[in-house]
Amino acid sequence: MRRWFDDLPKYADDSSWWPKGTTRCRPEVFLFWLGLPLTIMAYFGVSAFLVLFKGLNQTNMNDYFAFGVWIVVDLAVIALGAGAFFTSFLNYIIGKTELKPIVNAAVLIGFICYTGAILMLGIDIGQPIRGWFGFWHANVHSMLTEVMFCITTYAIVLCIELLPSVLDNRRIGKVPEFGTFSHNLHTIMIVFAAAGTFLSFFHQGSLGGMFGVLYARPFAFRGHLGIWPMTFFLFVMSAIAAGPSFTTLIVMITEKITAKRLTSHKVKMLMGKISGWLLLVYMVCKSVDTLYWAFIYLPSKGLSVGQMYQMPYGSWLVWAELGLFGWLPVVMLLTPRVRESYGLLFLAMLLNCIGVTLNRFIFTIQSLALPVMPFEKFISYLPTWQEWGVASLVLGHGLLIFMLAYRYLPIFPQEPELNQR
Amino acid sequence: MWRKNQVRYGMVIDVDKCTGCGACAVACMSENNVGVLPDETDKIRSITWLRVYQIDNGKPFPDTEVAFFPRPCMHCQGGTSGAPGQAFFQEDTDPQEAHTPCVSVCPAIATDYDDATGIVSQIPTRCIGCRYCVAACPYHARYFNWYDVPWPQGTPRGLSPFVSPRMRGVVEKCTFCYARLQRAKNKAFVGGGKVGEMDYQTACTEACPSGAITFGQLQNPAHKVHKLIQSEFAFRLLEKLGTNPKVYYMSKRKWVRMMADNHLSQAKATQAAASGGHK
Amino acid sequence: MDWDRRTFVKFAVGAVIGIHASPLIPKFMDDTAIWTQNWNWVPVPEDGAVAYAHTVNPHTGTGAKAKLIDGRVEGLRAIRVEGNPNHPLSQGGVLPADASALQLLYNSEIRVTKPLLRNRSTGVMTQLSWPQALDLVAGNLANLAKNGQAHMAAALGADPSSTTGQILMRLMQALGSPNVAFTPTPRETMALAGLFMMGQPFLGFDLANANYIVSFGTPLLDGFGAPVAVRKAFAGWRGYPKNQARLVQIEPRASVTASQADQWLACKPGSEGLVALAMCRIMIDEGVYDRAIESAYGWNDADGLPGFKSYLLKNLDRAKTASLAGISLPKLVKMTLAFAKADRAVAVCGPGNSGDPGRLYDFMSVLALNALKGNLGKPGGVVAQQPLPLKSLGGALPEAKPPALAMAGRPFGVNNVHELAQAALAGKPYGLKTLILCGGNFVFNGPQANVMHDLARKTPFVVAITPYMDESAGMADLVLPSTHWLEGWGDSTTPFGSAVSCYGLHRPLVKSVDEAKDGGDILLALAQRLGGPVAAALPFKNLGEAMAKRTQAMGDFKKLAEASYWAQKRPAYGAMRFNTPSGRLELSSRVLRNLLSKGGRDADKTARALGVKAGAQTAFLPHWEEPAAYAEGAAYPLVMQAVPSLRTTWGDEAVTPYMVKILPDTVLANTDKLVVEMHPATAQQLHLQEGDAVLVESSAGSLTAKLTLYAGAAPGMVFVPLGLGHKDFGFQVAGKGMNFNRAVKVTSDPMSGMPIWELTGVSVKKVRG
Amino acid sequence: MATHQQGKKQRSRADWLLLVVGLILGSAFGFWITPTILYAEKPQPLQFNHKLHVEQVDKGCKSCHQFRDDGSFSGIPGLATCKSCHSGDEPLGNTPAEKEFMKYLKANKPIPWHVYSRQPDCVFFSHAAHAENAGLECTKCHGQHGKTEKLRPYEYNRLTGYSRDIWGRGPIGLAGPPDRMKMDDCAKCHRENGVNQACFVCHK
Repeated sequence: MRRWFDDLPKYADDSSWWPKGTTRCRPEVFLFWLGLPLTIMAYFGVSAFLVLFKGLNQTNMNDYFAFGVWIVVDLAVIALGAGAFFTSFLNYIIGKTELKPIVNAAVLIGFICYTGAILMLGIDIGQPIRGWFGFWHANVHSMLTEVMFCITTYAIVLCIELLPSVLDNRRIGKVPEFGTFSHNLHTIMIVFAAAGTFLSFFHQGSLGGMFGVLYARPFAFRGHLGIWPMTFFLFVMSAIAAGPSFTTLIVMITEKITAKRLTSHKVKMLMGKISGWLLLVYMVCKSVDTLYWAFIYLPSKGLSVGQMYQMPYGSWLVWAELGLFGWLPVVMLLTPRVRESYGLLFLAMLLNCIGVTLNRFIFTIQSLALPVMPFEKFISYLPTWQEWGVASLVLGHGLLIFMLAYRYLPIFPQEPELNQR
Repeated sequence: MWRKNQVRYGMVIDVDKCTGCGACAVACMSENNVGVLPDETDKIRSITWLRVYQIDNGKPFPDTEVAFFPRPCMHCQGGTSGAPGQAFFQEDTDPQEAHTPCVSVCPAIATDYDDATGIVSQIPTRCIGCRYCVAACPYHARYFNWYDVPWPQGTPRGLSPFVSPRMRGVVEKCTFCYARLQRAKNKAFVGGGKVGEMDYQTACTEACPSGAITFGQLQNPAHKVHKLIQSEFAFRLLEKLGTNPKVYYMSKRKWVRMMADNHLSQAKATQAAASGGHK
Repeated sequence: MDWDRRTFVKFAVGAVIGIHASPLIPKFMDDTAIWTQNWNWVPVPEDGAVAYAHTVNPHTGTGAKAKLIDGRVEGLRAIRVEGNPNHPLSQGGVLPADASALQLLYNSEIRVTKPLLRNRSTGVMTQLSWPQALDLVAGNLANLAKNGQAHMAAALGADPSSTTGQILMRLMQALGSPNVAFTPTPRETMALAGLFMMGQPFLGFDLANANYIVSFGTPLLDGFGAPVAVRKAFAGWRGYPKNQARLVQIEPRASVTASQADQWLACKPGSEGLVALAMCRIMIDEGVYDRAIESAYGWNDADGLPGFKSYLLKNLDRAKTASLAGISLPKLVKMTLAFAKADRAVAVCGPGNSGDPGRLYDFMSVLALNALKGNLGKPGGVVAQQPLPLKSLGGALPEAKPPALAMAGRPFGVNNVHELAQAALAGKPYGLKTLILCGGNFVFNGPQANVMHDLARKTPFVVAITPYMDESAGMADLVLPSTHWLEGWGDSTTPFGSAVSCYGLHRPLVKSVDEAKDGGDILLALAQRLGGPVAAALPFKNLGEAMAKRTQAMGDFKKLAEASYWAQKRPAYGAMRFNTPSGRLELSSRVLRNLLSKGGRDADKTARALGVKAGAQTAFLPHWEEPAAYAEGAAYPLVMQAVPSLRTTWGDEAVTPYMVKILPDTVLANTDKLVVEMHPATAQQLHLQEGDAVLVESSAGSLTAKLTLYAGAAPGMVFVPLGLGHKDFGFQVAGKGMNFNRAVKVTSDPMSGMPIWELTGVSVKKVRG
Repeated sequence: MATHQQGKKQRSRADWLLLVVGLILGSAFGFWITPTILYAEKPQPLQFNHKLHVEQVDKGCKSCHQFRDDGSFSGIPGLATCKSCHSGDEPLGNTPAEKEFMKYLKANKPIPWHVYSRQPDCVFFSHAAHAENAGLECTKCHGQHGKTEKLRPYEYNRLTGYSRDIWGRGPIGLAGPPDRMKMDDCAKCHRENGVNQACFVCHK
């Protein structure tokens, strides 16, 4: 006689949803691994509830550290997510079709980063329910306004850019309306790529601008080009330099975990090369900017570089940011032999990504840590577990979305031919 | 510095007269319904619109000496004076562009610069609590409500109806006791006449037992502050940053003056010392 | 048509579009936002008609102006305490304590609202009706009187010169108990010094008109007499480009006064009086003194006793004295000459930094210095106040028979609450059965709080008359709710050191909380219940009536109450009248000598009995007695002194939440830790570092605190903030820091017998925590 | 596959109607929630005839809604003002409302009126500036309130506690004063008349 659970495998069998010509792990294995992101999300859930219900006193932020780990993570993921707009920019607008195999992944990662960032920003403000005032009563002079508008609109663009991949799912694609719809989307994707490029350029910049305009914070302030401080351009450059690296990094990690080849090494090398050149340009500008700031601007305010770097935020940060995580990856990424080696390429890209993250950390935390008033004391800051919980959102929902997408959506067009035995 | 026929309220604080008793700070809090948390020793979360900083000359015994810096909101004007990136900063003749560090960054116009008074406002009910203004202010004059204020039973009876108590999650700061100007104006409307120098004085100015604080219109020759800011002993905090504050300080003590601006006002300090400052 | 999935999809899509076509979404967004702007747990103060009323804060002597709001629904309430510009002393200025008074008035978590009876064993409080409560106290007292034990009832009050204080005194005296004591103040020390040398009990310093001020260790700018008045004078001394007057501060620590002074002469702790004498010597040597003094009694040797001049010349070597006081002689000489040259110079003595009433001989030395300067009765000098025109509340009452606990064998009665407590605790000559605490919160304010605590614990029946559930109320068997000064009647008299006499008065401005009554009314009601001589001694319906009688000479009482003060128009300039036996200034006090040798006693013995080491030869002269703290021995190598601050306390009132809020972390560190100061070198010798948790221990008590190193602190000393460490007063004040008064050791001042605690010998050890 | 084919075959235009139906129901739902569910009603503690009173007094609205010497506005008068006419123990008229009122008067208990035009606490509205300085008519913002013979029930927003008169009675709240009194309306008038629009002019 049949027992009730004999049919379960049949129901659980989702192979008909897998991308064409690919194989995926068994459902129960997949479900097991889903536990990881879900646990993280639960941790986030608890933290977020506490913060929203009891208020920001659940964090270790204070009137001196107005911003904390959340803003650092926001800035970092948005910078790393820049791979999305820049790759699609190269792919659709410049017509570098060699990037086609990785553009979907780039968009997906971008989508993850931005949605995560927006969610966190919503929790970061003291009156989330009034958050929309920022749009309704917008102050055109504020860099933050620019950021809010661009990030939200770009997130929408990303959804649209992601839609084709969703519709191309084997089952969904069967619905004729959807099929035609996704085809049309593909044809007009260039428009969204353009829109995305435009928006991203501005909010990546505005994020830098946010700090560059703080003329009462000598550590962060930078001279202006037109209405934009130098940091505006530096942030754009560092973002597009790190974005592609991050995308490729994620792809490589996925390859290691799934034990499959998802994109050809050629594509990765190309991404690395692009990163490398962009990073070079950025590092040149950044170095010049730093020198000008240290030896011309600061003295004019009666300050010295020494005062700007106090423990625990000592001068080692400069060497780390500009040296180890700055010029070193430039050299590595621009050396063909490094790019050819899977491992070294991975390392170089990792350094690159750490570099940009470190840069965002320094601009957020250290700008605030330094007392400006002559008789103020220097204080440091450590996040609470609630803050880490909220910050871990990006990781949690990132993993979740990426796992589902990888399992069901044709993110990697090259996968079938690269993996047929 | 300050345009004629343009009202610019400002303050002069005589550091040599200040005895650090804190009457100004307390009067300010009772005027503006500031709350008290269970732990107020957590200074980086303690809301004191007018904070009295204590500084000392760092000399060994028996030459040690302390002085006090009462620090309200500076109601910065921004503008060109000494500000970096000239291109970006407009003349203070255009109110919209008066580049107050905090006002220019607020995404929701919860704080604005009133060209009719030169006062920087803060509207808690508009504030979304992003704290960007807190980050922008070099004087730490802006305070975020990290907690709901736990008013002890009965104490709300002692609150003033002229300043609205704040809720958790918003930023607040010194407003030069704006509610007093509102009431002074009302009186003028009904009783006729104008708002004179003495009709609008801040709570701290009134309270100070040694008369160290003077308040009035900086550009109005009839007002005391106008004369005081001409003195070679007058100076401002972090003048070099170009925030162009409306709160001035006075002291005959060179080390105090130098302390105020990262030791930049050397020239000014020595000059003043030459003309008979004490010590 | 058939109904399948897609039909419903269409329906759903339609519905969604439909909802968005309605105002639901935007309206909901707007309303939720508005909800956050009007959270019902954020108070909304009621608007109404604004009115102002003048009053005087009896604790600070500040002339205040209460800002009242008359709400249509909530009725009349006070929303602010501001300064009264007409008040002659405070001229519109206020102190933190004044500006934050409402926090004590309206905090129902700390106010006593009904008479409460406490069960000692369980600590449970039960409410009583007023008649019950009063009967309880009256019964207890009547019972004592019946058994001839009236003297075993003692009463401690805040201010003897207030009408309430007067009522308390008469009540106890009529009852037959000599044991009444009050919070000791420098006014008494000054009265003695003045009487002994000039026959003038009410002396003041004309600070406002002085242009050279030498302050002998008195916290002029941290709390002195009426602090606001001193600040007004100080403001006058300052100016640009040059100061109008020169202020010289002589004390061991770089205090606020020392820092704001034009010159700070750091001296050894307790040597201020010695410095005054050294200045006298220098003035004599240099011949820069007012020759008029040569006609004073005791300038030259008289009646076989050394005169002041010869005493100085013989016993006070300039160099030795200077080094003894730890001041460089040249600096001292330079300053003294400037002082002598200045046309309106004055030397100021007063309360110590620890809030003690000061040392008699130091006061006398400073007065002598002023006399040498020749500024007596001159503008900017030492002036005699016109005595307040206050009537007494009734005829003299018979002296209580048994010797008072406090004044065993004293030739002149002084008010020594500490001696009273210790005698009672020792049961010598007798113990107490009943203790009435009428304001003053002695269990916290001490002096030497732990002794007061023990007294309250050991005494069988303790009654506390107080507006707040304070430390004293916490020890009492019966707590009687009295009014806050904004709620009820009361008065205060001339603050210490004021050049003009000034009477302050406060009246009910807002409805008093629940059943609270004026302290005076409670005592009067008690008197009525006791009946007999007691009732006869206090024939008043209420405090207001008593005050009206007392102030008859000040004109219409209603007008007086509205004006809230009476003040002497201008300082009494002109040659000072000396009501001494010799009719002259007495540098060697005959008043004192007569008192000591009263009834054929050996003056010399008496003097020694009173703790005067110098002996009769000099006991009548201004001279210097070594502070007791020096003799504490090796066990207590350091000297502890308090740091007074208007942010922590002034008067006997508790620190308020706002005052706690503005304390810098050099006074109260995170979290709620008391911070004590020490010189870096001293700390090094003791192997202590910044931030260490330390135990400050004296032979009388101890406290724990966080250590901070301050270059401005005299080596060999430890400085402790005054007025913190309340056990009660609500979550905003309770448990903040520790009580200085729990570590001090109170001693009796040589000769005067006043309790003094300016300096205490202590040891400082590092502890965990 | 099969089902799909069928669906294709016999799919009629008819079920597009469902979309329309849904649309109508949806919006109906929305318009029902706001305002019906969102607002609640409270009766005033007792009735008051403005018309009648205005006829009795000579200075119009200002007879009872006065300015104080310090320029502040008394708003709703307290019992003291009422007493200036209702001095005796006997009612002046014979309306039930007045009998009710006499109770308050005898007990000297303030009447807990609900204020239709009460602005939130963060608003500083200066009657002096508008009525005295700018010389606006009371009706500009309060409409014909002074001519009413009875007090309509006080409607308030369940969520915000606001009087409905602030958001306006129109479902979408797009009307201007006196129907609506939101900040936009204040701002509009200030803009049109070139009055300072800085936040602190009207906020506290």
